[in-house]
Order: sequence, then structure tokens, then C-alpha cells
Amino acid sequence: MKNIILRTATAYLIPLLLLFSVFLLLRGHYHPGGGFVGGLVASIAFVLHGFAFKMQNTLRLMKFHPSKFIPVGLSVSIISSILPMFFKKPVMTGLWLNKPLPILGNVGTSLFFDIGVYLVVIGVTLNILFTISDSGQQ
Amino acid sequence: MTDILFIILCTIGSLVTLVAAVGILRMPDFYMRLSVTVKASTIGSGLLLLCAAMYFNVPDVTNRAMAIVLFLILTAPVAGHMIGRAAYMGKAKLWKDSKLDELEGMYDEDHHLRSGQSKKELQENDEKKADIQP
Amino acid sequence: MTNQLFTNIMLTLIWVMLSGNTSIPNFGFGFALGFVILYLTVRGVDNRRYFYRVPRLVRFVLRYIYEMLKANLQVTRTILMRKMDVAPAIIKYPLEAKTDFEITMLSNIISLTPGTLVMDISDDKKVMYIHTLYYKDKDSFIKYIRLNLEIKLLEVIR
Amino acid sequence: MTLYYLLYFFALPVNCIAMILVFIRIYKGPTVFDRIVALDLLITMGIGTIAIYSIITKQPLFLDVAMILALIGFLSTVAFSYYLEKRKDND
Amino acid sequence: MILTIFSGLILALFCVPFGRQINKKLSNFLFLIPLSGFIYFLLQLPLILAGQTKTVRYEWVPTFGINLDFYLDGLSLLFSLLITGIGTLIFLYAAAYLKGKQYLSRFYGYLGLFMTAMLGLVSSNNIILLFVFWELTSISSFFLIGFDNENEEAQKSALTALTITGGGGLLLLGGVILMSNIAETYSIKAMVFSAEELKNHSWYGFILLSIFAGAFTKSAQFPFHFWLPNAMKAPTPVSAYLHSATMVKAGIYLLARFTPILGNTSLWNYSLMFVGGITMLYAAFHSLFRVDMKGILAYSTISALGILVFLLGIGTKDAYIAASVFILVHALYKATLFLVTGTVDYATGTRDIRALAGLRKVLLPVAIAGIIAALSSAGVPLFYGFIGKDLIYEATTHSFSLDSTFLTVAAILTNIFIGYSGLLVGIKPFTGKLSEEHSTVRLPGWKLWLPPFILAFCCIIFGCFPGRTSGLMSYVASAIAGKHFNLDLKLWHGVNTVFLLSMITLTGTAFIYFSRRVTNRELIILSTFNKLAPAYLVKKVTDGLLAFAKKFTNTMHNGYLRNYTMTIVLFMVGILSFKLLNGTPLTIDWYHLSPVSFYEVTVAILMLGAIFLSAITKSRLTALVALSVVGYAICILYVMYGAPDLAMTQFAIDTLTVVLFVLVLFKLPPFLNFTNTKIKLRDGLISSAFGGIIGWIALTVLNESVNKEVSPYYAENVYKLAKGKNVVNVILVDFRGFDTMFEIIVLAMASIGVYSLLKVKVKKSERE
Amino acid sequence: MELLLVIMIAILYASGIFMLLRRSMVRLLMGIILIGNGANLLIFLLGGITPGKPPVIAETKSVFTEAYADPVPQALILTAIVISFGIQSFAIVLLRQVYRLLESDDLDDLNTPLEEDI
Amino acid sequence: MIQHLIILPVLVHLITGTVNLFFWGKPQPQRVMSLLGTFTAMLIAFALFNQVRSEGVMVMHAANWKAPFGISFVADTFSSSMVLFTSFAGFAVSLFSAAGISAVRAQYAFYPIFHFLLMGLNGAFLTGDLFNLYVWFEVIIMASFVLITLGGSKAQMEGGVKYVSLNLLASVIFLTAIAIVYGLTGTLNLADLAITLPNIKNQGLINITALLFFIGFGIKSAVFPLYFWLPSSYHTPPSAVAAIFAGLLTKVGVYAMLRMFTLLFHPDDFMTAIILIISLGTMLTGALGAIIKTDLKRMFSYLIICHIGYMVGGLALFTQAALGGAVFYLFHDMMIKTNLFLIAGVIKKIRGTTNMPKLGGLYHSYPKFALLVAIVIFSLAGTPPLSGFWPKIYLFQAGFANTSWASNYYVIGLIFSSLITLYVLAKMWKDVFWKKQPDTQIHVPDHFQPLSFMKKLSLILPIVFLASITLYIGLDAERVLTVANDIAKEMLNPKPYIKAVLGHL
Ligand code: NA
Ligand code: NA
Repeated sequence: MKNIILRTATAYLIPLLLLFSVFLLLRGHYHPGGGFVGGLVASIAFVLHGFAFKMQNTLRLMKFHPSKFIPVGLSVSIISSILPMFFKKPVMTGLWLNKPLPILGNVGTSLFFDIGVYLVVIGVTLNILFTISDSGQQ
Repeated sequence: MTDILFIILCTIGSLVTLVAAVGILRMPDFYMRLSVTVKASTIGSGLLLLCAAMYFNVPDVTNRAMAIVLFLILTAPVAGHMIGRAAYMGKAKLWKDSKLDELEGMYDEDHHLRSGQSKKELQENDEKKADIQP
Repeated sequence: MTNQLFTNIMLTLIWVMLSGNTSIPNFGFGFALGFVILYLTVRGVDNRRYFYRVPRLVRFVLRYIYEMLKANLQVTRTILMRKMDVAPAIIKYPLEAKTDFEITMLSNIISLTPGTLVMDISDDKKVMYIHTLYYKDKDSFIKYIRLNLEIKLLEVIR
Repeated sequence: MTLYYLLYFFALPVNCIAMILVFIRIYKGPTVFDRIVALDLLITMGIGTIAIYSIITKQPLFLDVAMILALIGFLSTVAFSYYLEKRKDND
Repeated sequence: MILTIFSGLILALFCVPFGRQINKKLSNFLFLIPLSGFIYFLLQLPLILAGQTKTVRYEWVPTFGINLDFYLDGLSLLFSLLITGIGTLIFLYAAAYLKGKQYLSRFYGYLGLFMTAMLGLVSSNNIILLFVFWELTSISSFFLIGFDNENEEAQKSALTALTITGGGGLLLLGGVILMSNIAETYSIKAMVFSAEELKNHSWYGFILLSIFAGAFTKSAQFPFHFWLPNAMKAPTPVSAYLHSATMVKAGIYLLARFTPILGNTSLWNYSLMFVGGITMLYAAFHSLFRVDMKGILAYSTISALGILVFLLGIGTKDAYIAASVFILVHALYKATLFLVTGTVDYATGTRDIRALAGLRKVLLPVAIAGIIAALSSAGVPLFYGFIGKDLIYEATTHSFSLDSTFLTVAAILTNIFIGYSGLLVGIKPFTGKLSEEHSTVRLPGWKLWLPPFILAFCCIIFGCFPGRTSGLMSYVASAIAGKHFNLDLKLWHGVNTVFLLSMITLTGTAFIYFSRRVTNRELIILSTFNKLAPAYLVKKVTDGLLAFAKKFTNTMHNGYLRNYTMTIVLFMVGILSFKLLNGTPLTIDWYHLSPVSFYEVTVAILMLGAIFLSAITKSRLTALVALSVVGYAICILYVMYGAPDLAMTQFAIDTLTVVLFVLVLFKLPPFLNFTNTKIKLRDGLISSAFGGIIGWIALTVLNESVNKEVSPYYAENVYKLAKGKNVVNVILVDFRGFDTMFEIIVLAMASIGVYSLLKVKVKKSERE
Repeated sequence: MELLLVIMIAILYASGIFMLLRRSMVRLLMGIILIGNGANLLIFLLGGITPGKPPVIAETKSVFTEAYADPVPQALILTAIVISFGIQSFAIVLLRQVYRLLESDDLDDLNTPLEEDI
Repeated sequence: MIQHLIILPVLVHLITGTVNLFFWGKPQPQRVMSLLGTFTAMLIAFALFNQVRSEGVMVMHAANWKAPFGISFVADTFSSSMVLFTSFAGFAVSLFSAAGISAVRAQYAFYPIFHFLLMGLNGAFLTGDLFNLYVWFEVIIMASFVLITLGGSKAQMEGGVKYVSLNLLASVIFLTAIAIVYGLTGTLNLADLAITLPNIKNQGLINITALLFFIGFGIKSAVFPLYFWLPSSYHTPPSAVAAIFAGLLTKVGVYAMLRMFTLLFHPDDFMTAIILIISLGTMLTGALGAIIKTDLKRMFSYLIICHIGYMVGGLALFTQAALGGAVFYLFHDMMIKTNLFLIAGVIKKIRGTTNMPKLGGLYHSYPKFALLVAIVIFSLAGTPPLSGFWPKIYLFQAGFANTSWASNYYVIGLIFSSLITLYVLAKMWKDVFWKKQPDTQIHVPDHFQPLSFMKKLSLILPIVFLASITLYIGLDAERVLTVANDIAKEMLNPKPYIKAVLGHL
């Protein structure tokens, strides 16, 4: 399917969606949003790209297979949740930097946990969709 | 002053939305429904969002409301175009009183769209050529 | 290069707009974020041109809003009338616009105008098929689009 | 206060009625294209409704939902169109 | 003592790693193991004769009160001596009989296991321990019967034997547990003190039923007897050991052991007399029509077991004495006859009584043993069998329970037939003219004739000097009766009723033996009555059960998912509505409910309309659109009730689901409408009922006032301690972060699952 | 309003079950989705509903100053939604594979002879 | 340090699974990692078990929020012993998979999912939070969905659809019950609920909720008449997968049932009667099904169902003996059922089929393997003094002690189904081992013989390992019995549990 309008629109929508997804991710602790919705929006950006430019091109754009996000995201989440164990605190206990950072506000393990969730969601969604469309081509 | 503007925006927005709804119910064929409604409602929702932006009057919220309007304007026509095209390929019928359909026969099997002559015309041309050459 | 910079700045602004935080570091962060995203996405996509001249833009926007209101009223009347005064048709419209961006923008504003809808664009990007509710004759329709929308738009973005 | 009344007793009901009318189109069809368009319209109307609702409740947070609706709502229409273009016969 | 009991088990374990050596050389020396056991038990004899008992106790499962609690009294000792004594001979005999066979090591393993089981069984004082050994005998017998494993008949017989004895065993377990529950002890010795309580308990009938079930199946009483003739598929030494001398007597042992605890009630006595009587007559009669030596012996064994049960049923002192003596009598001559049969079979290759004659010329020692055993079984004076028979008549004539004449006649008849079958097996093959084909038969090695010879010798020794056994026998009978009495066995009582009865029996036996031509013609005639035989009935029942099982299983699990779902839903609807209608009244507290606003109604209309549309539409895509509307309506609902996070997620996921569906729907066939309106109506009713129940429950729950503790705590601490303002998100990443941690694992797995569904294809050749 | 929600939930459950009882696999999937939504709404309803008050502390404050919706059910539902998303996507693909192998959307065709060698 | 130990059984599998994901497509490192992981898990489980035995109930509050507010992990004797037995089964299956799982499966999804499954099981055992339990259940079913369809054969797909649909139905019912509980109490912590629920005025409602939980877990643990997914699917996946399913999946349903009905609810008369009837039905269904099935795996599937009935009935009788018996049986069953399917896997390797009419002659060709199997099947048949025997004593005792009419049926069912089990297993022994191999199968190559020694070892060792545990359970029944009794006491008196979690009563 060659569709100029969709392609052009997609080209400017994707950065927007990605931006928006990061926005949702980072503000989750204070406002509606968070890693999960953020991840969904980010993956929707790539899905859109897939619809417009064919999934193979999207894969090429991403350079590596989105399934790689899954273990990375999981690791981020796991590490941020077991990190407190090394400080003699139970798993998942929030560890916070003493001072709030600019923009991000308070930075703690739960932020990284959410980032892990974000990555996993992207990986999962895209992996599912790309696998399906890939096997559909055969 | 703001209040009046507010009321106007809000009323118009709601009414436009309603008109769009009536439109989608009343219009006789798919393309007309599509052509009437998507933008009408975009305008309606846009106005209501404008209303919200003004009401809250906090930069944060206002920006967000305006961003939504922007998103709507960016996405609605694309969606309309997509579904319209799919419907045409999917042989959704035009209204019986339609005046002209220049798109007819312009798609080939692989859904490529020609700019020049339609398939029918091409065929006729071929036949003509065949006539000329003995 | 210019285009990318421009896009980047735009993304930065949107970021600032979204987050509602106008502090300097937030600008920096937004810029960096935009840069990263652009770096990730811009590959392989055609060059695009953004807003060219602000005044033309303003003029165009005003003009467009006017056209839209007009069209809206007409459509509203149609919808609410007992017997609709419609004469739908799909018309082939030869394009002046050349680049994908131009074509897309044009098609979007046509589609956003009530009563008209872009059905499709030919593969060679030479013509656009437009569905209209109020068909009188082909030439006047093409002229209307050309004068009121396409030329004005191209002025802005070229 | 008048604004509240206007919104609550005029804008919101009108939007609701509009949504129901659109739903009638979804229900009636007749083609699946009509339904998809109507769904798209329904989502767009939802954005307006949420805007009103957020004013009524004085909760700007709801606009975030509207933002999501606006950004990704059209994706399902795109997906439907994609499907309808690709499929060979009727579903 | 423990070592003695478990020596067999040790042997069995030893057989696993050293199987090869046993196959070759060691088998000749294995008899030393039971022999040492025998000597050990012989050494205990003075102790018992002195009126003492021996107890050994080790902790095993003290929580249960189940310990290795062994106890040796007269009864146990008699059995132990039989087990080890005959065991020694069998081990010796088998070493020669099975020489060169495959899996000899396993055979010895099973045999050792069996010996342990038997010894344990007869010497346990703990009732559960007794059961443990009881089951072990069944298992080891299973392996021994099926030793010739590629013979289909052997497999089947082993299975039948195991199933029947196993079934009896399970019932026995029930009874045993019940007994111990009532008596509040596992010790058999201690249970005697609760005897009255047990007998008067309302479960007494059930206890008896289950004990009998165990005993009767094990001891092959009518109508469970049929497994025993089938079990003759086992190698002959096994038959001799298990199916005549020891295992089948386990049931007798059990009854004898429990007599002081449960016995001497009319229920006990009459049922035992009845079952024993029928068994002894039925089996004795049946033994007439067999031509296979082992077949004859099998039925006469059943008959003898019947006599024992019968005697225990009579329940007088005389009967107990008779039973005690008859146990030994029967073990001696029956084991001899089996071993003789085995040797004859080994030497000639046949067991058909019609084909065998005059073998005394070639198998003299065997013939001697056979003849002695036969005479003993016929109850000829000077043989131990005579003593046994005497005592039986003593018991029947002096019984006070039933018409003693009736009992006596039954006993006489049985004894005649048993005697006849003994003569048939022990004498017939050796007298008369040696047939041509058997003229070249050579006497096999000493291991194959010495053991029966020794046993036969015992028959004479004990027969001539019965007084030598009276000491032990008195303690056996005392153990059965539960009170001590003395006893003096004498060869000659003078001419009295009992003597006359013995003579009548002898005459009868002789008459049949000399007048009847051996044939199985009658058996063929009899087989028309097979439809009434227990074996046939059991087969019928089994077939019926199988057919029922097939029908039931395939009806329930019929392959149709919707039927499964339907069953589950119906079950839920039934059980929940029953409970709702009984005890959960529905009261709606209208004041508590918030008012309905029009926008909520709108959402409801959207949702319900969309649900309806999705249910009735014939287009898959329309259903998908409708589904999106449902999701969208829920999203709006979430917004209205202050759940923006939820609304966002719901909508994003709905959109992605649509995308997924769309990518998948491509290849699907048309959306068919398979079911008719009637079925739809039915399903509609059932599902509405289910929905209604859920609604009802929800309304009832809404009525309850809740004192929430958790969410206020979150609200209070969300900013202070968790540094966030969006409580929902903070719950997700902090308060209840664990849920989220593993919810993303679910997602990851889903994604891996999709990948593996679509990409991982295992070729047929690579399966497993 | 609770009453209306109860009705919606009841109908979501009922229609979910109804769809589960159909022979078409696509409907089966839709049934699963519907009934899942019903369960989520049930949590939402029984957790107690509060219109228009999201459990988010206002920008300028550090504690709640007015009533707010119970956040716990929301968090639970969020988790449940995410989980069902994963499971649904798997189920959708499973449906596709089944169709690929059996060339049928009919659940009644999922019956290879009982004793076939696996 | 103490706190960390509780969560380690979960974390070790979480980490192993995740690390395996990094080795996507490379079977060898995954195998090694998996073995390492399951072995470590076993050590951890031992440590946890010992610690719980010596120190009593242990609690860890995740994220350091005190009891009803965060998610608490609780290790009492019951949960820690479940973790222990799971770790045995996990180790055995991991070892078995090294040769028992085809390369394609091992390359991709098998190992990560396998570890996530074990993680889910451990989590379900250890969690002290109702909703968290739901999450664990979802982890478990998602993992099982993947494993049961992994390989993509037609039979797997067919079984998979049924498995997935019915299990999802169960999840929904579970979730519904959770909704009601939260609606009634506003809390999700099990210990907190144990205090709160009895104070609810409308006890009828509590009973309804209990029923819903029972149905939800009943589907998961495959009781009559909710069992259909099990015989539809368990015979389809590779044996290693079926083994872990058979040993652990239905058992986690039983575990949850036991936990719920001792901590939160107490079966009333109606419930007792219902459960007893269900348990009778379950035993009969399983027994009748097992009789007629000629395929080993299908037969074992029905045996699983049959024996679930024992445990469920134990719950209904609700005395110390009954609960102790049920728990003991649970342990025994976990080991045996895992082993049965591993055995089926080896048989399949040897003969290329698990269809009994086509099998035979294994007694001749693999005598030591035959002996090994004999131990397992006679343990399962409840032959004394092997492991299946002891719990039966308790169950009988409890059945007799209970005076309700339904308990009589339970006892009868127990006897009947034990007999059928014995028959079925003896028949299997006869068909698979004693019988001559039918001529039709002679040409099927033996895939076991040509394997390298290491591979053979990896197939046989787990069976030996599990069989020795079974033997240990049977012969040193005292140990296990003490544990089972303590668990039963814990169940009947949840106060220490509650106190440990909440810090007060
Ligand atoms: Na969030
Ligand atoms: Na989340």
C-alpha cells in the first residue's frame, strides 16, 4: 500500500507520539500516565510507521528487533527492584536521590522501574505485531 | 467578556457536534457521511477544547488543550482519507444521484492508482488501435 | 540540515508546551530529547520543509478559517434541510503541488473543509481525486480549490 | 455558575445525544465502512465530551485522556482501512 | 528378629546390583537365608512353649503410632516356621527348577520380598504394619505370578490376582483404620482389651465386612476364589510356596488373629461358617473335574482354605485346635504335592493327569513323597492328615452353633473330595503302567526331589508322633481363642464317632478314586453353568464397568469446548443460585445509591447496544467495531469516575487489540452462523442467569458498609513517603510494585508465546 | 448509578458467557474480552465509585484536601487490564494458528480422533 | 538477610528466566543457566524450609510497607514445603529437558518460560496478598499457555484452545471473587482478611464468595465437573512440559484452595457436602477415564484428576487428620505425577509412542528402568510402605471420623478409585513392560539407545532423583508426616500466621 498522505502524516506524527510517550512516562508519578501507557503510545508510533511504510521498513528503521527491548526492560525493572536488597531493605523499597533533579523531579528506583516497564511494553507490543505481520507475508 | 466568548464557543461547539451526528445519520451514502462528519466533529470538539483551554487558563493546561486540537487536525483528515479510499476499493456504493465519478476504473488490481486514462478508456484505445491496424 | 534543526526546535517547543515548564533546563532537555528522536526517526524519510514565512501563514490561516466557516454553514444547512440539496461527485483534480509534504498539507486542508474529501492521490502524484457534496461543474470546482486553497498554501510553504 | 449550568444542562446533553445518534449509525451500518467512520466520529466526540466534563468537574487531568484519544484514536481507523484494503473477499 | 524378617528384603535389594552373579552361581546358596530364619524361629520355640511371647519394637512413624512392632506368639511362630521352613525348601528347589531361566535374579528378589512380607505380616503387632506387609504380599505375588512375563495368560492372571487381593486389601485398610480409631490403638495386642467396645460399635458390621473382604480375597474364599486357579500360571515352586502353604493362608491368619478381638459373635461365626462351608464344598466339587495336576491342587487348596474358615467360624475350642493343626497338615502335604507336581512336570513336560502313569519306575523318590502326601491328605492313619481330619470331625460334632450333623456331613463330603484329589495327584501318576514316551524320563537332581521328600517325611513323623506338635499347637489355638488351654494330640483315641467318620471318609475317598475315570468331560458339561460362576459374573461386572467408563468419559469429555463451558457455567449457575436463594436475601438500599445522570445513561446505551450488536452481527468486522465501542464506553466510564489512568490504558489497549485483530483476521474464513435459534435462546437464558447472579451479588455487596483502611493510608503517605502525587501510579510502582513487576513478565511471556506460536515449528521427526 | 453499572456488568458477564458458548473462535475471543471487561468494571464498582475526583494530589498541594476516588481498585484494574492484554494477544494469535492448521473457524472442528497417536 | 530469603525462590527464577532471554536462540547456554538456576533454587528452598522450621512463620513486606498496605510475602511450613517440592520437580525437569526437549523449542521459548513458570509457582505459594495471588496465577497460566502450544502441532493447538479458554474463565471467576472481597473489606492482605471477613455481617455473602473462589480454583485444579481442559491438553505437549504441568499446575490450585479455605473461609455444611460430592465425582471421573485410556499420557492425565479428588475431599473434612492427609498427598502427588510424565517421555524416546497397545517388551530390554518405574507406579498406587500409602491412612481416618452422610461416599470413592488406580497401573505395567513388543512396532527405531551417555543420564537421572524422593517420603514417612501435621495445625490455627504478618491479632 502506497499512500502518500498517510506516509507524510506518519512522518510528522511519529516524533510527536514518541515525544508524548516519554512525556507520559516521566510524569506518571505525579499525573496520569506512567510507563505502561507511555510504552503503549510509543509502540503505537511504530505501528503507525508499520502501516504506512510496511513493517519490514519499520524494523529496518529500528535497526534491531524490538524483542530485544524485553530483556533489557526486564533487567532495568529487576535491577531497580532488587537494588534495595543490597542496602538491607526489602525488595522494591523505593530508594531516592537526596535532591530532586531538574525536570525529572525526585529520582528514585521507582522511576527506573517505570522505565523498565516502558521498555518491556514497547518490546512486547512491537514484537507481537511485527511477528504477526512478518508471518503474514510468508 | 470572557464568559460570553466562552458561552458562544461552547454552544457552537456542541451544536456543530450535534449537526455532525445528525449528518452521519441522515446522509444517504457513505462518502457523504464521511465528508460531512469527520471535520464537523473535529471543529466541534476543537471548539469545546478551546473552551476548556480558556477556562482553566493555566499555561500547562491550556497548552495541552491546544495540543489536542493540533493532534485532531493532524489526524482526522488522514483517517478520513484512509477509510474513504478503503471504502472505494471495497466497492462501497456511491449514492444513486451522484453526478460524476472520475475515480471509476482508475485502480488496477494491485490498488495502484492511475492519473491518466481509466481502464475503460485504455481498453477503448486498444480497440481503436486494433481497428486501425489491419 | 536546516530542516532538521527546524524540526528539532519545534519538538523542543512542543515539549515545553506539553510539560508546561518554561525553565531553561527544560528547554535543554526537550532539545536533547527531540534530537534523539529525530536521529532515530528521520532516516529514510523524505526531506520536509516547514513553515516558511510567518505572515503568509497568518493570512492563510485566517483565509482558511473563513472558508471553513462558510463551508460549515452550508453543510449544516444541508443536513438540517428536509430534502438535502446535494449533488455529490468525485472529481479528478490536477495538482500543482509537487512534494509529498505539499500534497499532504493540501489534502488535509481539503479534507478538513466540510463538504470535500480527498479520496486518493494517483501513484505518479499528478492528480488528486476529490469527493464533493456540491458539484456544479468540474472546472469551477477545480478553480475554487486552486485559488482558495492550493495556491495560498503553496505560498506559505514554498 | 451559569457556565456550569450551560455545560451541564446544555453542552453535555447535546453531546450525549450526538453520541447516541452516532451510535445508531454504528448499529444500523449498513456497510462496515459506515460503522468505522461512525466509530471514529464517536471517539472525536468523546474528546469534546471529556473537555466539557473536565470543566464541569474542574479536573484538567481528564484532558490527558482526551489527548490519548486524539493521538491514537485514529489508529484503529487506519488499521481497519488497512485491513479492508488488503482483504480479498468480504469478511 | 528384625534382621530375620527383613533378610528377604535385603536379598531383594541385593538382587538389583548383583543380578548376574545370582543368575549364575549364587542361586544355589540362597536357601541359606530362609534356612537361617527357620533355625532362628526354631530357637524361639522353647520360649513360646514356656508360655512366653517375644516382642521387638523400633520407631518408624511414631506420629502415626506406626512402629516396627513385632510380636511372636504361638500363632506367629507356627506361620513363621512354615514360611521359613517351606521357604528353605522352595529356594533350594527353585534353584534347580528354574536353572538357566532368564531373570532368575529378579525371581529371587521377588521371592525374598515375599518372604519378608509374609514374616512381617504374621509377626506384626501393629495393625497398620500388618497391612503394610499384607499389601507387600499382594505385590510380590503379582510379580511372581507374572514371572513368565511374555505369557499373556500369566500377565492376565497376575493382574486379576492383584486387583482382587488389592481391592480386598483396600477394604481391609478401611476396616483396620476404623478398628484402630475405635480402639484408639494400633497395637493388636492392646486391641483385645477393646474387644467389647468394638463388637458393640455401630460400625461393627462394616468392620467385619472389610476384614472379611481382605481375608476372603486373600484366602480365595467363594466368590473371590477364582484368581487362585488362574494364579497357577506362576512357576510351580511359587505355587507351592504362595498359593498353598503361605500367602493364601494370610487371610486365615488374619481371621485367626482377629478372632479374640472381633470374633465370637453370631455375625462373625455364621458368616465365616457360611462362606467357609460354601467354599470348601464348591471348590472340592470343582476339583473333581480337573485333569491338570496344578488345577486339581488349586481347587483342593481353596477347599482346604474353606475348611479353615469354616472351622474358625464354628468358633469352639475344638474348632480352633482343629484349625491350628489343619494349617500345618495342609501346608505339609499340599506343598509336597505341588513340588511333586513340579518335578513330574519338569521331568515329563506335562501335568495332564490322564497322560501320566507308572512314573514310580523312573522317579521313585518323588513317587514316595507323592504317595505319602496323598495319604496324608486322604487322612490315612499314621499320617498327620489323619490327626487333622479327626480334629475337624471333633469340632463339627461338638459344635453348638448349628445343627452339627449338617456341618459334619459337609465336612465329610469335602474331605472325601480333597482326599480324592490328593490321591489323584500324589498316587495316580506313579502307579499303573509307564507309557512309552515317558520311559526315557530320568530322575532330576536331588534338589528337585529332596525338598518334597523332606516335607513328606514330616507328614509321617508328625503323623506318628502327633504329641510332639501338641505343645506348639496348644499355643496356636490359645492365640486364636484368646485364652490359654492345654492340649494333647494323640494318635489313637479309640473307636468313637469321630473315628467312624474318618473311616467313612477314607472309604469314600477310596471308592471314588478306584471307580472314577479321570476325565474333564464333566467340566465341559459344567461349563454351561459358567454363566453363574463368580469369575464370569466378575467379568460381566468388569465389562459393564468398562463400558460405563467409556460412555461416561466420552460423554463428559466429548471434545466440544462449548459443552465444557456449558457444563461449567451450569454448575456455577446451579450452585450459586441455590446458595443465593438460601440465605443471601437481596435488599437494595436505595438511599445509598447515587442518582443516575443522563451521561451515564448515554454510556450505558452505547455499551449495551454495542454488546447486543456484537452478539447478533454476522460480520466479524462489525463485531470488532462493536467491541471497540464497548471498550470506548468503558473508557468514558472510567473518566467519569475519576480514573484517567485507567481510561488511557483501556483505550490504548483497545486500539492495539483492534490492530492485532485486524492483522490476524485477514486469513479467516467467513464468519459463520453455526447454531440455530433454539440453541441461541437456550444459551442466552443460561448466560443471562449467570449475569443476573453476578449482578445480584454485586448489589448485595454494595449494601455492605466498608471500613476502608488501605486507601486512606495510601492517600496519606503517597507524597510524604513515596514522593508521588498520582496515587494509582505510585501504587503500581511502589506500594504494590510487585504486581507490576510480574504483570510485565506476563506481557513478556505473551510476546514470547506469540513468537513461538508463529515461528517455532517442530518437525514431526523432531518431536520429543 | 450503581444500579446502572450493575446492569452493565451483568450484561457484560452474560454476553461474555454467551459468546464463549458459540462455535466460532472469533466470538470465543470476544467473549473472553467482554467478560474480562465485566470483571474489571465489577472491581471498579465494588471498590466504591466517586464521580469526577481522580486520586491525584493537586499540583500545589501535598495531601488530598477533598474526596477522591479509591485508587486501589484502579491500580488493580490496571494490572488486570495489562495482563488480559497480554493474554488476549496470545489468544488472538493462537486463533490464527488454529485456523492455519485446521482451515476452520469452527470450534467443533477441534476434534482429532480421540486415540490418535500424538 | 532473613527477609531476603523469602523472595529468593522467586527472584532466582526471575533472574534465570530473564538472563535466558538474552541468550535467545542459543540453547546451550540456556541449558546450563537453567540447570544452575534450578539447582540454586533447590538450595534456596532448602534453606528457606529449614529456617521456617526452626523459626516459625517468616514474613517479608515488599517495598517495606507494613502489612495490609504493601504486598507481604509469607513463608510458613506449608508454603515453604511447597516451594521445596516445586524446586525438586523443577530441577528434575530442567535436567530432563537437556535431552528431552527438541532443539527448536530449547532454542527459543522453552527455558525462559519454564523459569517464569517456576517463578509463578513459587510466588503463588509465598504471597500473602490476594490480588498478588491472582497475578501469580496469571503468570502461571500465561507460561503454561506458551509451553502447551510450543511446537505448534495440530493436537497442541486443539488442546491449547480449550486449555486457554477454560483457564481464562477460571481467572475471570477468581477476579470476580477478588472484586467481591475487596468490595466487602477494602483490603487484600490475606492475614488482614482473615480477621476482617468473619466480622462481615452478611455471612451468606461470604459463603457465595467462598463458592466463587472454590469454582475458580476448582477449574484450575481440575475437579469434577470443571476438569475438561486437563484431559484435552495434557497429552499434547512434550513430556518435560507435561511433567511440570502434571506435577505442579493443578497442585497450585489445590494449594490455593487449601490456603483460602483455612485462612479466609471455613467450609460450612453446605460447602462441605458440595466439596465432598465434588471430590467423589472427581475421583470417579478420573478413575473411569483412566481405565479406558490406552495412551499413557492420557491415562496419566485422568489419574491426575482422580487424585485431586483425594485432596479436595481432605479439605472438606476439615480435621487435622484430613488436612494433614491432603497435604501429605499433595507432596507425594507432586513428585509422582512429574515423574510419571518424565517416564512417559523416556518411553516415547525408546519406542516412539506412548500408546499402550503398541508398546511392550521394556521389561526385557530395559530391566533397571522397569524397576525404577515399578517404584513410581506402586508408590502412586498407594502400596505400603511407599509414599502414597501414608496420606491415605489419614484420609480414611478423617473420612470415618466425619459423621456427615457425604463423607461415607468420600470413603467409598477413596476405596474405589484406589482400586482402579492399582488396576490401571498394574495393567500399564503389564502392557508396557511385561507384554511382548507387538510386531507392528518393531521397525520403529529406538531413539534412546543411540543417545550419548550424558544425554541418557540427563533423561534417567531426574527420574531416579524424583523416585528417590518418593522413596524417602515413603520410608521416612515420619519426617513428612510431622511436616504435614504441622501444616494441618497451621491451617486449623492461623493465628501465628496472622500475627507474623500483621504484628498483632
Ligand atoms: Na500510570
Ligand atoms: Na502498569
